[in-house]
Amino acid sequence: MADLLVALAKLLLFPGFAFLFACAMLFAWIDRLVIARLQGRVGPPWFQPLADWIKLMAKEDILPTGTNGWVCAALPVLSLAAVLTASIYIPVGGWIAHAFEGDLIVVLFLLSLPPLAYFLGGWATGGVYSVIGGNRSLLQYFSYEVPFLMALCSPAILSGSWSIAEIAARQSETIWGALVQPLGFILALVGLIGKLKRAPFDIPKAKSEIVAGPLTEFSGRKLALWHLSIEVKTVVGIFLLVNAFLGGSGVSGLLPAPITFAIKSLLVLLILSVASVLYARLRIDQLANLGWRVLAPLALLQIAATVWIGAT
Amino acid sequence: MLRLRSIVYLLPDLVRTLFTRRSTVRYPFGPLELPPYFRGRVVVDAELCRGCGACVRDCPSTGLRLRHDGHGGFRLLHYPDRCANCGQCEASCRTGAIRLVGAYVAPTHAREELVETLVKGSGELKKRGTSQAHPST
Amino acid sequence: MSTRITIPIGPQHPLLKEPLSFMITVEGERVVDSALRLGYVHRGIERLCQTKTYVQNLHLFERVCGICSHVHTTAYCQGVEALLGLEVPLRGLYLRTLLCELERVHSHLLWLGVLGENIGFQTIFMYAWRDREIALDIMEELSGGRVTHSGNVIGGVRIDVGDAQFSSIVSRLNDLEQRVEKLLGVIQHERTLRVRTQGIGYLSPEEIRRYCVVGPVARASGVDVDLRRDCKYAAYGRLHVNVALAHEGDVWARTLVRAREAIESLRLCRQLLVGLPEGPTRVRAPRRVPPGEVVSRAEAPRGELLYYIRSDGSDKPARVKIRTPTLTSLITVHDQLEGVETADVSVVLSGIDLCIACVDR
Amino acid sequence: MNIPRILELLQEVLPAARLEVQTVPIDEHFISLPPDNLHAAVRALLERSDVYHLSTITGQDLDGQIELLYHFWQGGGLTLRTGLPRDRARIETITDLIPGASFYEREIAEMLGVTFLGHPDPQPLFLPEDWEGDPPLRREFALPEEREEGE
Repeated sequence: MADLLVALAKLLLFPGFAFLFACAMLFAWIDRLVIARLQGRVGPPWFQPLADWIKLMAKEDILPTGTNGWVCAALPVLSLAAVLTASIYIPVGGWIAHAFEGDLIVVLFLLSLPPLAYFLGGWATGGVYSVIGGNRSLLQYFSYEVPFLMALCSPAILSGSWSIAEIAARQSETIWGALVQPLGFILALVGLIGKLKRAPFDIPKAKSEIVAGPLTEFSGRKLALWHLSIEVKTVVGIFLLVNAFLGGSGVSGLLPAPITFAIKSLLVLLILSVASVLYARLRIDQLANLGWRVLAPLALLQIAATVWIGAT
Repeated sequence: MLRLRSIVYLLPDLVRTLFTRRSTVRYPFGPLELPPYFRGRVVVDAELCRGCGACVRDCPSTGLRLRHDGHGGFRLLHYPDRCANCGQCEASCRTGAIRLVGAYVAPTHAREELVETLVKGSGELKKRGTSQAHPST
Repeated sequence: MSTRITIPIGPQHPLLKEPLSFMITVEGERVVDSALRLGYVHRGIERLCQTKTYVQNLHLFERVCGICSHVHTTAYCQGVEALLGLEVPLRGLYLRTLLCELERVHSHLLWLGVLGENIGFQTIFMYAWRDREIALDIMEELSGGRVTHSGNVIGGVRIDVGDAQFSSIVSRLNDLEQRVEKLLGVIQHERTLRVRTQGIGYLSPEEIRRYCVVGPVARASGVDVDLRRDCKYAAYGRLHVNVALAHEGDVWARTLVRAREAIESLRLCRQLLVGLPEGPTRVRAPRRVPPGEVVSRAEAPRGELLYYIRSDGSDKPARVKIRTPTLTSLITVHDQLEGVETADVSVVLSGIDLCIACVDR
Repeated sequence: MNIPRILELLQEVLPAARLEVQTVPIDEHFISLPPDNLHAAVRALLERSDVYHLSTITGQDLDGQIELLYHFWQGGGLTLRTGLPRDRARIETITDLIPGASFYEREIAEMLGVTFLGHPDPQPLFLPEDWEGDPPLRREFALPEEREEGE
């Protein structure tokens, strides 16, 4: 009975839904505020993401005729469920909910589900913009996923373990992965931006070209769930990077583990925010070029270097 | 080097912007500055208005009307919803009675507020106006 | 993939700030055909103006366009003044030109912002519109309105620059010039912006001539036309205008031309303020206009603006024809769109600086 | 713009017509032509002079005729004026010479009911497809009454 309660608490409160929801809202606000300040604007008040979300939840839910309502409702839930499940295996602030050898692979697999749901969401609603956005999101998926995976392989190879908690612990004892493998860190960041469909890789939802991409026809609660799943994915992705490259919650004793972890996460978020105001949106073929001609060879090089370092 | 700079070209500007004054305000919670010559609400100096109708004649958006009561008295009506705030009435007025002042016209739900009586002139005023030799409408 | 999809762009679309309809047929990501439909903001101004007096029409024509409002009244006043045979005082001409140039700065910066927004470059959008505020503030201070200035009257202008304003305006113009220089630097050097705009929407000088395109779009293809220099209306005869030219003919070149033009306009503004002659700003104009016809041209921010005015001797015009510059560039869109990626449609459309209210009238 | 030279050129191309130049303010020169000769005149301008820029075509409904004004510009204004009968308003298109005239001709076609013979795409441009009634710039077209204020 007590086990069940603990499991439920883990799932619903920490590090599960409630915590991630709060983090998602906080990160969304910080992101918007930083972008606003960099562009010389005042920016939104702290409750704006929450208010937006509640507003969306309260809105009327409309779907085009001829679409399957169940599929359209299931897809955002699937997307959200995948990222929430992934979050269980990611240590947060020194707290490890679950860990086993190979959970990095599971997390990466779970994180690659939302793009598929996103693509299917475009096809399920069937508008012109949605379908084009769906196709683009799939093309983009192929461009960033390979470099992203390869970039995340190198810390695992270096620390000799495929468990995220283990990698983080090893790094905090020795040296951060980002310092040994700066190239891998940058590649992982670029991959993460592509994964999160943030500017400058917001190609599948490019407003001025295809309105809102696959989400064009969604509204109300379903759209709110989509937004939430994307925002939670941002949080999970950042946590993953902090663990894999920045030594997780750090050496115990210096600073309390949650604070170290929070600072590192905000640092990664800041990098993402700055990147999104620094560039114009690329075209899909330009992104594919970048992914396959630049990022993938660099990632290979990175792995080769890691293996070589490990061998010597 | 230039190639590398072109990848993060905007970064120095972004950092500079971070430490300069914000260019937006928290409207409607913050103050909004209006310049001294802002063409806003239409006001009329009742002392000066002679009811000649030059403003009504030149108004491009039929935002002004002159109503005569048949005994020399008149009312100058203004329709804020039609007004384009162009300032032509101010330019056309020969006595300098009309001015556009720096104030917004607030939106309204009330139908009555869509008509504004700017001036209610009596017959005497009208006579004084004609004696000074002008209206031509 | 060879299935063809028709993507509607407009009448309502995030890309378009005003309604207009493009039906774009794509094969995969490549555009193969496009069809244009106008008239969603057609207000019948050419007919409406026949029922209003010359004075009232001043404000009607100011509202043809929401961006280049002043140059419309400039072309109109110029025509009516020519019909009346009025000689506008020099100070009035200078101030009229000053507003024209400030308006050009504001229009080009607005356009740069729209381009930034359309290629997903939010920061350029924010910076350009932040800096444009300076030009708008100056115009608002001078005339009382941000975009509809009501600055022109038949026979001169209604605005004036006092000694107190003079130095403040000049210092703000200098500040603005530095900011526009900075934006020009971004256009010239920023990688992603160049990648997105270079080689897109190419028009050769021959195409420009065949389609009779005017303004910055023509100048970006190396066709050297600028009515400010060639026609010498208003006070331009007393100024030296350096015409910004580029030869690449793509959207990037248009961006460059417009940014350079904005800098040149700021230079002209300072020149106008420093050389502002003393004297009255306007002369009184009669209400009735003698019969006759006149063709009045002016260089709007988007190119040659033409007003044909015919008077039958009454206080209302018998016919006013307005040809706005955007109409000329819209003709070329079909050619420019052929073979571009779907993602570049927004770039091509922003490249010609759409002003649909102008086009529809 | 060398107006005497252009007049000479047009007179040479159109020996049957009697051409005159009428100069109006702001450096604009009007030359009247019969409608049948317009195409030939534009061709001559394009091929044998340096004029290439057609600013616009103005159409207007005057007493007894629809008047078309072809405004050219080359360092100065040149306008070719031609009149069409109101009940049979037809003229040959010049889009084969100047593709840029396409939109101007379409606008005049719908606004004044002029038929441009040989226009490649004679669809409405501004007016809705289901527009009924007279062309809006014709005199027959009645403007709706200006709304009176409801007090």
